[in-house]
Amino acid sequence: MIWILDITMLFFLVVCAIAAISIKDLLSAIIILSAYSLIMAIVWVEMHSVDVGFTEAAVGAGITTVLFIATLARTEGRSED
Amino acid sequence: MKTLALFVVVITGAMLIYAGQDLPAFGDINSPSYQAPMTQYFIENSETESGVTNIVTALLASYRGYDTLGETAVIFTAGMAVMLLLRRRER
Amino acid sequence: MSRIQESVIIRTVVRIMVPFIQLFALYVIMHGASGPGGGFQGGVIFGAAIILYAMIYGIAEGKRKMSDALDKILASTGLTIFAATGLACIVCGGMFLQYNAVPLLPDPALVSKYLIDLVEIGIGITVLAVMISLFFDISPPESESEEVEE
Amino acid sequence: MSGIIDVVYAEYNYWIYVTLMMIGFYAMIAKKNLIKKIIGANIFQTAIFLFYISLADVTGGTAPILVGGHGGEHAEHVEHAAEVIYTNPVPHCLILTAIVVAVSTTAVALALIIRIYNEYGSIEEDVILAARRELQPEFSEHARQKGVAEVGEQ
Amino acid sequence: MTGFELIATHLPVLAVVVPLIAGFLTPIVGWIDRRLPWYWVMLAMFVVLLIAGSNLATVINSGTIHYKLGGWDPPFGIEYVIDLLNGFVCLIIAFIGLMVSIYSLESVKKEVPGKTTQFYSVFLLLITGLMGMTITGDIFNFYVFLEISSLTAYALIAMGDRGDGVVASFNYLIMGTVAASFILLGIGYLYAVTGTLNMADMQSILPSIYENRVVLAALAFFMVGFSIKVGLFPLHAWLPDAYTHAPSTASALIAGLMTKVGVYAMIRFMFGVFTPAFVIDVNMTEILTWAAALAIIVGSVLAIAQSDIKRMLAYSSISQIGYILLGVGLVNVIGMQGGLLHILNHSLMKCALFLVAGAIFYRTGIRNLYQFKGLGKKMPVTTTVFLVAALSMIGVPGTVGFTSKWYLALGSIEADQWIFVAVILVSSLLNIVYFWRIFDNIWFGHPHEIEQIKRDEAPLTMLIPMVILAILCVFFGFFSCYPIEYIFEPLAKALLGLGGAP
Repeated sequence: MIWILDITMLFFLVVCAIAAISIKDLLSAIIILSAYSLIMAIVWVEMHSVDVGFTEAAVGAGITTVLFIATLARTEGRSED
Repeated sequence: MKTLALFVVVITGAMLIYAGQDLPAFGDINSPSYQAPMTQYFIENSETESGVTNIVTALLASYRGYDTLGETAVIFTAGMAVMLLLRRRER
Repeated sequence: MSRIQESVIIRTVVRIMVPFIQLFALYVIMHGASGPGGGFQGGVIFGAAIILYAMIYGIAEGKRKMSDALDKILASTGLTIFAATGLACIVCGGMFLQYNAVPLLPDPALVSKYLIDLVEIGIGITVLAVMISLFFDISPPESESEEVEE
Repeated sequence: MSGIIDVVYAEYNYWIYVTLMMIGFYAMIAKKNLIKKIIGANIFQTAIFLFYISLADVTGGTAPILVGGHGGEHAEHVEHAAEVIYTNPVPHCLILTAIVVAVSTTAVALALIIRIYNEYGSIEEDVILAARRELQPEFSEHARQKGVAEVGEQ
Repeated sequence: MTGFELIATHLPVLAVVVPLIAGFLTPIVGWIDRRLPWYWVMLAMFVVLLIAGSNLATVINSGTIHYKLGGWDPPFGIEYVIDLLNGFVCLIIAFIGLMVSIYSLESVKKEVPGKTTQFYSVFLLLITGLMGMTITGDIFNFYVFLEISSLTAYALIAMGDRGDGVVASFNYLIMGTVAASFILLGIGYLYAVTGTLNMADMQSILPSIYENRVVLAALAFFMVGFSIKVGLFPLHAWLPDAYTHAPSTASALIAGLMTKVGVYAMIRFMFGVFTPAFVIDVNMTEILTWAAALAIIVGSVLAIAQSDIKRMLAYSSISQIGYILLGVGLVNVIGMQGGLLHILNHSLMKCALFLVAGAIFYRTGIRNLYQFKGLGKKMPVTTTVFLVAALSMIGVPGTVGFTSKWYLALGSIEADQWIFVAVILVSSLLNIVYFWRIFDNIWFGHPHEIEQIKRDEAPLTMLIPMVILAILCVFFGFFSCYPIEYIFEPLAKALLGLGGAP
């Protein structure tokens, strides 16, 4: 475990999480959520959990994002808060 | 609403941190979950018993295969639920 | 039909990529026993290949490749494979999902290995079918006639 | 030095999980936008998964995939297993299942959001509430008063 | 080994696998013929009922059943454990499921037109989830099935009244996700300090580390999570809307079963994962009883204020859940018996009441209870069922409701908590108040609202299950000694650790 890398990653996770819930443009929020999932996947692989990291990269950063964006296309793209 | 939410969140967070002091340290090889008979058994026997080198796969499909059946059922349920919600009606 | 969907480069690249992604997905499913991967991840990747195709060539074209009826049948089939494996173990005198009770090969560990592969394939089929159906259901309908009523 | 880092590091990790969980939890409760709520739910669940995965990690461990070829000569591999430290595979297995559950919940939630938008033309909670109030102009209240009036007549 | 013996050994797992397989084969069955799914569901539910009955009989005759899934020994693999508690809850699930599935034919055709196949598929998956939650002896497996039942419930609720149903379902989804996440976090905490996932194993390890704060936090997370799931008073916000706006079939199923299984899970976690001594020691039971008492009063008072019959029943559900948890929280044998008997009582009568509400809605399109005038002449059988079930809820002697409230009151007296006796009495009076309004309208009101009064009874498929449920309410009122003797008394003693194998 490379602790400097790990600490940086975890810090980025918090930044991404705060950004994802506070940005008003929903498309950006979803892309940030996707980045959050990807960083999470990297953190997990770094914690020697390759299977879970793989799954999160495929599901959290892939399918979930696609579904979110498809939903946005059918609803509206801006949020009041 | 926002203040209430903040209040609930702070209380929950405080509880988590209060409880977290007693959790085993990060990466500790002597933690109860690692030293438990279950973990050791899986690491030692999974290959001889299920013929698979990836312990996680052995766990997922064999030892806890029933969980995985449930998981697949969850996926199927989600598919059915979304179909029920968004498909047009059959005529 | 957006500009991206009309781009020849993207259409060609996607057409070339999709089989490779599917091949990779099959590799991931079958490789789950000895490395990272497994039915779920492979199924998602396989589904993603078809989703990519449908995104570029349009939902209607995607549905030509993967019709609703086929989707439903595949989703049920995958789970049936899984549950049938479990029930087969019962018939052979073991507990539910006790793979090594099936007297297929002399070495119970090897039977277990092959049945785990079979189960992973079952999971993969269900997951890919459901992922595609989720995308088709959630993505915006292309024509007014397909709009959800209610 | 490394001892201090370990202590700080362990605490730091835990604080981060709690922070992430609480960010997600807060978004689920306080945000008015329905998609934001689901984003919050995703963050909350992923943070819990992170907690599980970090439980599994062992200093100096390696991924729980047995070292050395594939099946056949089992005895040899058991020996291998004794030398190498593997991380705990159990939480990995649990979280694989939980991730699937999380994506299923998200899909159902998004389908519900689409239906809500089709009905009310908005994905903001307060707009929907206002629209619901307008659609049912105190139907039940009115009917009850009417009913009470009739009981009074008898 | 003959085929019959072979099946008999595997009954515990078949109770879950049969509805699961039936559930995912339903799309194919419906693809063959649009009308088949109803018969298919009935067949599946009938088989499940037989399995559940046979399981309970085995437990009563020869003790707890252990079933090792995959043949792995308990802490390593997943284990199914059927004792009196979950054997009995399973039987209720299977029975109510069968009744609702019989009832569903006409109602689903009208309320969910054109989607019956998917509806029945989801219906069976809901039964699977509830069954799996109940039978399992493994806490993570519990979580997986909890999610199956939650997802199906969201889908079923959303099929109800156009916009309202969807919004109610979304609110439930948010609360349910919070609850499930809390439960997952609690499971993680317990796993971190014990290294096992098996309930029995965990119960044997936990006493040595009770001073660990992690254990206390895990208990708190479980209790909050389950309180949301069962709709205990301060956390009930999702419940009234969800019950009101769901299709009547789904309301009956969810009101009759979901919360009961939640209560079961609460009991199981309090007494089957943690120990009674610990739960009492950290005052969790006392908090529970006071919350339950509050729920009883507030639920009853709010029910009076409602004019929509389904919403009224939903609020009364909140108060009835309070009764069950009051009995459980008293932690004495009599109170516990009362609480457990009330699970039976509440599933029977609340299911019957929601079925009646659905039948009335099906025939007249009315849900406002001030417009029910003259209904007694129009739908005599349906309204009689309503009368019986309502009397059982009030607790009139001769119905099962009386017995359970009697035990609850005795339990409160034994615990020296006279205030709870008062709570039970006051709540019963409030029950009379809100049901009296409906009786008054149905039998004594002038039929302005329902124009031409002629007998227009609900279809036979709707009547049969309602009548059976009403008969059972009375039957158990007179013969409650048998279930008490064979199930509830040994069960209550075993749960509280007062001798006798569980």
